[in-house]
Amino acid sequence: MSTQSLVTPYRKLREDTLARDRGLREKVMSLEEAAKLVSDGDHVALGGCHLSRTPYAMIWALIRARKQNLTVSRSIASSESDLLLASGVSRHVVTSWFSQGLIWGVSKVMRHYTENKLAVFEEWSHMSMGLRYRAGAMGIPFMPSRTMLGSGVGERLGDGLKTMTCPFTGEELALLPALNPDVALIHVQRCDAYGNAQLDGLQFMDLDIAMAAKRVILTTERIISNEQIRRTPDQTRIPFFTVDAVVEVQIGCAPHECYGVYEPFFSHLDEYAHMTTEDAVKGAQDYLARYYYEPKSWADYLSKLGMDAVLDACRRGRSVHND
Amino acid sequence: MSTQSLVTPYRKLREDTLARDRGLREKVMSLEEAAKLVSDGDHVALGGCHLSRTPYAMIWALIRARKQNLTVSRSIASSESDLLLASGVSRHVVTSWFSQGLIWGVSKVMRHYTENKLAVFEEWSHMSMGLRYRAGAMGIPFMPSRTMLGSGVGERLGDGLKTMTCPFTGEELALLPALNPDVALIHVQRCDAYGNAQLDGLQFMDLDIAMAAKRVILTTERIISNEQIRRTPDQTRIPFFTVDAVVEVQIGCAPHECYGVYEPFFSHLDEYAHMTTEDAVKGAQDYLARYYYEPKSWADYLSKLGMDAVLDACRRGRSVHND
Amino acid sequence: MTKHQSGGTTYTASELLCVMAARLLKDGQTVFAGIGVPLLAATLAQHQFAPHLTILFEGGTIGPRIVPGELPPSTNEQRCTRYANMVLPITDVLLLLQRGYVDIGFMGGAQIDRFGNLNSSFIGDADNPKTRLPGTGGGNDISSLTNMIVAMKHEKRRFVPDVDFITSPGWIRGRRSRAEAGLPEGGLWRVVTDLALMGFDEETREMKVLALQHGVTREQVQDNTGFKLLFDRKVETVEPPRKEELATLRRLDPDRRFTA
Amino acid sequence: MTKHQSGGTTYTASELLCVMAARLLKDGQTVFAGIGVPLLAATLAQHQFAPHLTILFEGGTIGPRIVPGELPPSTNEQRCTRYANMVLPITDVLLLLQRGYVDIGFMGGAQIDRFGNLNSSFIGDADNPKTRLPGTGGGNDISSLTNMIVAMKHEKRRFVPDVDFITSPGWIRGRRSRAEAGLPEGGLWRVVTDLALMGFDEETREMKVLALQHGVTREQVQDNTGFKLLFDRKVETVEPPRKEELATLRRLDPDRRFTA
Repeated sequence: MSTQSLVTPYRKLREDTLARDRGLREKVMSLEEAAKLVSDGDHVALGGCHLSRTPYAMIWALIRARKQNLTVSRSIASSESDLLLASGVSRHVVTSWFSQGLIWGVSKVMRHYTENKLAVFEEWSHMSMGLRYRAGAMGIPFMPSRTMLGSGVGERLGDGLKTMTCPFTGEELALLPALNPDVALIHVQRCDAYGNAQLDGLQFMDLDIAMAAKRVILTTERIISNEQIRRTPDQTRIPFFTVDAVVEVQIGCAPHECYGVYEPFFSHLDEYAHMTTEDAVKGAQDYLARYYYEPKSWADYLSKLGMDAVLDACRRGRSVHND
Repeated sequence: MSTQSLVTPYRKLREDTLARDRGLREKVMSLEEAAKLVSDGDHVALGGCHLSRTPYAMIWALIRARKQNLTVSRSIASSESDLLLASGVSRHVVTSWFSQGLIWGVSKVMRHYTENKLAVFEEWSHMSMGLRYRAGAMGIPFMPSRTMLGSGVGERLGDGLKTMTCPFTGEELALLPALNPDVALIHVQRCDAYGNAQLDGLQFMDLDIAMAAKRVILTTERIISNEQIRRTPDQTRIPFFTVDAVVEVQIGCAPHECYGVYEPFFSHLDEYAHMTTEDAVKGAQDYLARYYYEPKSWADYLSKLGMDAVLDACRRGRSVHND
Repeated sequence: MTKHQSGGTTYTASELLCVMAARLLKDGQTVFAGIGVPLLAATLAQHQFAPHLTILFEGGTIGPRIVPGELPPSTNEQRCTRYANMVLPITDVLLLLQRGYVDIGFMGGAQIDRFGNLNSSFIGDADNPKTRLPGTGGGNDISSLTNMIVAMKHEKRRFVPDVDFITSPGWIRGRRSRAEAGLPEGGLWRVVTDLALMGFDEETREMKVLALQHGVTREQVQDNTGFKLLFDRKVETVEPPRKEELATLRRLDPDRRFTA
Repeated sequence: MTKHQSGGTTYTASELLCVMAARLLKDGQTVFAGIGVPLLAATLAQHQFAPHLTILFEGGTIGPRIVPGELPPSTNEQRCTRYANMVLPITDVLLLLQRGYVDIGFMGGAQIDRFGNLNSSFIGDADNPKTRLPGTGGGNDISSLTNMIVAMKHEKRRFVPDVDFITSPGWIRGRRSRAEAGLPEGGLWRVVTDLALMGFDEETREMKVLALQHGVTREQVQDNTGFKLLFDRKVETVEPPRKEELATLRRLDPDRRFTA
């Protein structure tokens, strides 16, 4: 692994940030418009984790827009990263764990692309992923930590991981390079037109990712008024000036879950697993054709998942509030 | 400044933490009982900032218990630290700013004790205070940062501040030593009997302080049930296992403010400033006698502040909710 | 699916693992639990004898209550947060391990070696793997920072002299090599399998059998292990799963999602 | 209290500072403001011409609205959070400066030198000070990390050749010394006083007068400064405070808490 441009130099980071329009302004747009904010070759960080708050609608839009050569990072990668590989949008996934989910066995799509060297699965420990985003969010070039030492995971990163002796204690430390993604895709329960976002429940690494990234695209179950945000400012988790696009898209994580709104679409995920078990490539292509390239709109995509499935996922999702 | 034991060695930190009873257990006690958890010579971190959420009731109890030789740290120190010096409880305040407040001019008590070398005011930048607590909270021995370089503030810390060249970018960085206080005193709006605390509004450095400290004493406006906490776990800011004592004490920050409950007692703070203007030492002693040593209880102390003052502060305090 | 039996009670290997692992926990402890057997075992302990045991999940949950029949698909979904004391970001829940608030890390394992190193990354050579496995997740962090229990099936292909790849470090190359690698705290404490309960020699850090599952012999354990095991001076046989333990487990996982 | 006057309008030095400083801000900017004149000036700019200017406060507030007549006693109390877009921990709001989200840091000053270094720690020798001042607060962080405006009274004892102690670094010893000290970004951009508006020479980083307040001469400015000032090739005289500006200010601070 090359350290070349692994960490954005501070002057570059500051210049990039200064160049952004950080004023309080409306930035509501469509999925298709937001997709234009992602350039081929970008490092795209995905919010959420595993089956939770995956920014699926935006990923769907990027795949439909035929983006190329994206590097994708996430705390834990699931079927969305399978599809980013299978669609040719990405050939490089940076994460701590990559498979659809324990209950479906090891992802055949991930295995096909990585074992045949068609794609890179760059593995960091889970905390290291989080600390890399956090260092990026804080504007420091690395974060000291105490894991990955003595392991193959650390060793395999080569110069991507440095070590040092603490000048205060003499202890051996790992130094994790800051990660400032070009773009972050984050799905939230609600935000205003400026991008002030309030997230319920599990936050994952989203706050750090938003602060670290050079551009942020928010998809949201609902756009609320700025006055509503200002009533409970201590509930805002992502400030507007980090955000470049706001897209309102209901059930925007389907077939994954959005805390308090819907649980995962388990039957659909079973279907995906089943389709990709025999022939991972053909299965994934068939899946993409049916659910990604054919639908006219996100609503059309949801209708292919089925009204029963949507209602069931939503009924289960609300259980955290009223059980 | 000596680096000796500036940073707690990792093995010691782990041993100390392991030795704590971290199980889910009730820990409700009185101010007097909680004061026994503070030993002479301890480093005591104070939650809140300036006139906000100052753990005044607990400080009041420590002064009444005639503690000695405490080192006190806080993001911004105000009249509470004046009184810790004047009472003889502390001779060492670690903070970024120390005075009663801009509107009262420079604190005469702080000036008397520091200019006459009766006490040390150890000055760090505000962000550095926060990052020192944060490093302590994260279990790392230092945090890299980009301030205090080229300044007298940094220079005066001697070996307390180290610098290094970043192995990823070649940039010059300051390394801030982790701060793991012996005890943290934190006042919250509500918590349960186990110490799960929910804080409204400004959080200051309290979350990091709680996580960094070796013991935590929470004072709270109100103890609520654990079931109530479990209804909105995403509102919990301090987890029970960091907490060693829970003391219910209403208006527990008086004469300072508690977000959403009461604003500062401005007239009383004017009185304190007035008492300490002419003769800082005698003024502070008179103040301590009247408000610290004479009252029989916290309610008695509040009654000396006056019912009118309490009602007025509470009326103003609630304005964030209903204006 | 192997069926085990004792005194008229039938149970699966996974159920056996859950019960035995649960018994290793103590009331008042803080346990960082992975999905599957660890989650079930920790919950079983809470229901049986450790009401004040606190479970942490990697997704960012402190002290939830698992709702019987609504087991989460991983430790990162909303089902993990039911009746929790606190929900916090992933990085911060993992940092609790580094800060030292956690007593026990508790994971499953795919491949383990004589020094307790775990592999969940590559079968075969990492550059040309036979199988790319899902990777570390929080495994490397948990095993680097705290005392670990691993629960896994006892098979020769899983118990190898040296793992193909150290995903989650145990005692590395034994003796003081773990501390020398920069990991002064934690280490692999117990390995629970369907055949035995194992620890590690205090000096050499080699795997050592401490107790045998009911009806299992030393030879069986050794025959299913790819390296030479140490045996404690006093190897006991553990009590088989009790009816109440199995009943609780089956109430928690009625669909046998993790105990089949 | 000095009274200033222009065309029948009377105003205080603090009011003059607020008005002049406000005019330096631009709509859409993010301004990290201290208590007193900075807070008032930023709010004045919002009311006059910069409705989308975002104010940050050190206590942990993003984009509040200041309620006229309810000015906070510092930037750390609940009055700072009224109608805010977000409230966050102190360390995190200060880290926004380090990450680069802030356009302008805006503070008052007790003592300044020709290179724009500020002292709010010690008058006299730091080891045996004549006066121990309250210290840096966020001043050192703000001045180390972003472009700064300082608003202060213009007095000879405050404008000294070299500050007794560098609490908040400006251009340190001039030329490239700031970057060489490890501060590649930011620096002191403007000093606003009741006599003049000053910047710093691009090469030497010495203080340079850019404009004079209404009715003030070059000699007056130099006479009230403890070191030799540079003067820009084109020194202008700024327009005195307009009635609307003063009226807005007085509505914001009717008790003249910060504008007396």
